[in-house]
Amino acid sequence: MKKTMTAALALTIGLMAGVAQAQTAVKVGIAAEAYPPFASQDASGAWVGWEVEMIGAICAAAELTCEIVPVAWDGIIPALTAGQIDAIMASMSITEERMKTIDFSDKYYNTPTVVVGAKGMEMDATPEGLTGKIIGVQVSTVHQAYVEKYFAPVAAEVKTYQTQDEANQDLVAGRVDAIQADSIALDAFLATPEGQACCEVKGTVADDPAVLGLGVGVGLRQGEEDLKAAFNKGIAAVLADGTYDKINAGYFASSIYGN
Amino acid sequence: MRGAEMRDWLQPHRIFLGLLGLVIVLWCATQMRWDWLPKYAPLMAEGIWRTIWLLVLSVFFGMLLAIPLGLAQAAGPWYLATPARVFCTVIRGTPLLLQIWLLYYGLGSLFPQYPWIRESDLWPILRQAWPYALLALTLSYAGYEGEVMRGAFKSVPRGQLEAARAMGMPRHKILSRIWLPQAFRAVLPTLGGETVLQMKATPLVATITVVEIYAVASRVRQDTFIIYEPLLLLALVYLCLAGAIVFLFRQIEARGPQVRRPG
Amino acid sequence: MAAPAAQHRSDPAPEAIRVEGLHKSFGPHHVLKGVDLTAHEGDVIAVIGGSGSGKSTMLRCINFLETPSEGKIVIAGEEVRQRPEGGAADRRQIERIRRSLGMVFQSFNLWTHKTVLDNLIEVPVHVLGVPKAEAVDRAMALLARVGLAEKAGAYPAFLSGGQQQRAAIARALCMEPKAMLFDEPTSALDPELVGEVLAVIRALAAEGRTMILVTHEMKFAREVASHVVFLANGLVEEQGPPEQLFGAPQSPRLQQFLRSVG
Amino acid sequence: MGPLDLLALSPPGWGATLLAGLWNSLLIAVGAFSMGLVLGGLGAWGKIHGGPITRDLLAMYTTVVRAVPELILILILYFGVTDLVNQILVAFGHERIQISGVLAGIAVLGVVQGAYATEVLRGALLAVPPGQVEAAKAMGMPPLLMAQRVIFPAMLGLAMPGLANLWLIATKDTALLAVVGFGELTFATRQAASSTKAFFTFFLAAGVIYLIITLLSGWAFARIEAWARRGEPRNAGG
Repeated sequence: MKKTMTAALALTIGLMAGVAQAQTAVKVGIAAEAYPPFASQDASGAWVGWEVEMIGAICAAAELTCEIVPVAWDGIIPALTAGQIDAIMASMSITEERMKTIDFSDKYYNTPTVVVGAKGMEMDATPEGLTGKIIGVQVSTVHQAYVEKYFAPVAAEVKTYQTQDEANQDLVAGRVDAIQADSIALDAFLATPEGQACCEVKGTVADDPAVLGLGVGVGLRQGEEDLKAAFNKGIAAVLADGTYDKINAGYFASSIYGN
Repeated sequence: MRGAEMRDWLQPHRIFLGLLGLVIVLWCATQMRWDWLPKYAPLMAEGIWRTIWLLVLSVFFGMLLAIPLGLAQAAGPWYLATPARVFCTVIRGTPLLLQIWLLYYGLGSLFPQYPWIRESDLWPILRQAWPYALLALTLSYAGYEGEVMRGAFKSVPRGQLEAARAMGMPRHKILSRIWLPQAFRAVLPTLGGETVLQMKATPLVATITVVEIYAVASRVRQDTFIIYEPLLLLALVYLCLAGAIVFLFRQIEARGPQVRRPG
Repeated sequence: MAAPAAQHRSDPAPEAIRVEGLHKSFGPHHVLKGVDLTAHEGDVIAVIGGSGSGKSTMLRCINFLETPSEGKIVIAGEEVRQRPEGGAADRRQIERIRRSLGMVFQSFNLWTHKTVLDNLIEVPVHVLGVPKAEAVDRAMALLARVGLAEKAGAYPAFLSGGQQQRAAIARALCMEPKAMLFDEPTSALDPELVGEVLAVIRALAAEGRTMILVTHEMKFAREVASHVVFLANGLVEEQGPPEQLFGAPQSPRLQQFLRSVG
Repeated sequence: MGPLDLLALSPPGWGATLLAGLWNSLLIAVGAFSMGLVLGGLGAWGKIHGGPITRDLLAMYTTVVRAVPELILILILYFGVTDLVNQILVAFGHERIQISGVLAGIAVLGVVQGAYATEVLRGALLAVPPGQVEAAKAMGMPPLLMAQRVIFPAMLGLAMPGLANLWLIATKDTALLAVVGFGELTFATRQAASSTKAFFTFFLAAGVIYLIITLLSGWAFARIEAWARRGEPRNAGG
């Protein structure tokens, strides 16, 4: 069932774009890392996942020809401002801090933030519960900002990772006691054999929109209003015509659009 | 003499280039964003310190390993020479980044599977990143310097060793009194350059969560979205470190017994 | 002080090489202080003098391997044009003139990455445009003449010094030069190898080739030269036919020099 | 899945992805090495024959590039140069251009290689015995022909060990592009390893691939050096 939708969409989008109108292909940057179920590479090297499909659907609805460009997360905003890519669709939360540098479209999903820790270790998702613990978090994410603000003063150490996958890996390896991230991404991790064996959700963190942002949007260069309008139109269209729900159903039990 | 040297160096175009450089520095200082500097200065100092001790320790331990590796290849029996050679070839033939990841993610992810390791006293150390970083850097330095030491041991004239043997010196004495000091003197000029290369390899350990100076600069870049300023400052820091290493090795070289040069 | 630079031969053979008022300084070091020298066609001129007398420098100035500081070089009636600040003004002219002067170096200077035969045909084929087969034929004939036919395919480093110098002479001859310049061709050789090289040069002299020979071999100079020039302190101290110079040296410097080498 | 299944050429094996990464790595290594040779040739020429300003600028280039970690140069050049090119293009009213990862990788590593190649080639150029050049001059060879027929072949043997080293650095430095998310061999390896959690299998496989490249190129360079030094009795065997 996933075949109809994914089917190496990532590759073909790029190819079709080349045929259709090569000059105006919008380069959509995704984080070059495994971030299931949103984006990851399959064994053939093609990018697949919820977000990859959503890029295809939104671009189609916005009548944009898009090409997926993997960029290191670490340098994804510089890559956007330097013009190596034209848009970021890499589960990037809309925050005020980022708004100083780049612009965002409307949100296309929003999920709660959770803390996952080793089984058999006493903790919850509060500063008290994480006192004296080693916490792993992906660098330059809203989660890093949140951890720095609420947990860093009491935690034993905060370790930052270039990719979420590395943080997960170190939780399995016992090098960190807990990680904080997006609930969906961590659910996917907990569904794997390693995740199942080692860890469990310890709780949802108290919301702080100023830090955790207003959901995930398309990151754009400031001042490119036309592109922003096009993406907004595309997002609205996929939500309206049921494409969003169809893609969503391939991955999740309920909609992750949030409220 | 000194005045003449000074004049030789200070040619008109150099003054011009110097002024141009000054203008660029001033432009960078005034036109670029440095407001983040006070906030991150303590972190950066910590990062520089971590870079330095990683470098010093890995060079020290790497050299300790390189001596037997070089000796085994230069004069050892085949059952020592071959593994030493294979080790050097493998280290020199694969990217350090890959070696670091293999140790940290490969080896490191094996340990926690054994509960007795997890419960041992070593675990608090093994769960950290720096031992893997230090190990990878040490092995890398040992691999490259083992090759250099092999050449150095071979470069010591046979006659000198024969003379020592003829005088009835025991083998370990020949090694420690004649062979090793000579080989060391032969590699000293190379060693400075090799250590600069080693310094240039240290930022790779940032990819396994060791927070040295490169990682601090990356953090600044990620927190503030300022791209060039942290990188430029970083380049400057490494330039200074390289200069310090070259200077230090010159001092060491100047201290040892000198080959008398004419004039 | 010097013997009069009298015309040493009365027959009007055309001029091959003329050096006039040649000066050469290396930094503060004034090596040549106004040397005059003329070689007519068929002349074999031996240049002798103590080390540091400037004899090699003089020879190297003739084909502009060294840039004269001052003075005039005329090859076969054609003056080498110079820039006011020194150096050849016309690259093509100096290249053409160099091709007409076969130079043999003290250290042979065979190209180490080419076989003996390739050394010989390199310039004829790649600069002069001689068809390769023709160049090879001529080169093989020359190698046979210097007794190296069987070494044609060898690399220079596998040859003895004497063999290398003979190959270098053959390489210079391959250009069919109008004159030959020998820069101490036997100084780098072991004593037992000197003879074979001198034999080749002697044969060339015998066939009437124009040559200027800078040498330490006084006996040889006396035997083959038609004219001997003694350089001292960057000046021609004395010159004349060999019998005169070696038999009845005039200047005290030459007398002392001959005593010291004799 | 066993290690061999994971490395199979068709999905679910990751072999094809690794090979594609290898292809990118080699492409960049060859490109960067070639660019380094060109820059190094010019740099060596400039350092020996250039005027005082050229020499000082070249000294700055080689000093800075050889003292700053490649990773940082890559980041500066990767972001900075693209940005600069685009700003210039936009300033002159052109469209932004996209610089492909391969091109950027080649440019970045090429600049780094150029600095090292400058020193290697300068050393080789200075080590060419002056007599070899004089003989060519004395026979009236024009400069270009002399460079091509005498100086270059004489340099080749001398420069070979240094160049072989540079080539190995080029192949290994491509791994640094993994940090900016470029899909070369090390990056592909990490993707495969993190997706399958088979860290050992993939890192060892990549290690073996790099090692094979190293050994093969070591052999090839030794052959070239032996050929370049065929005129020297000692090195005829390579």
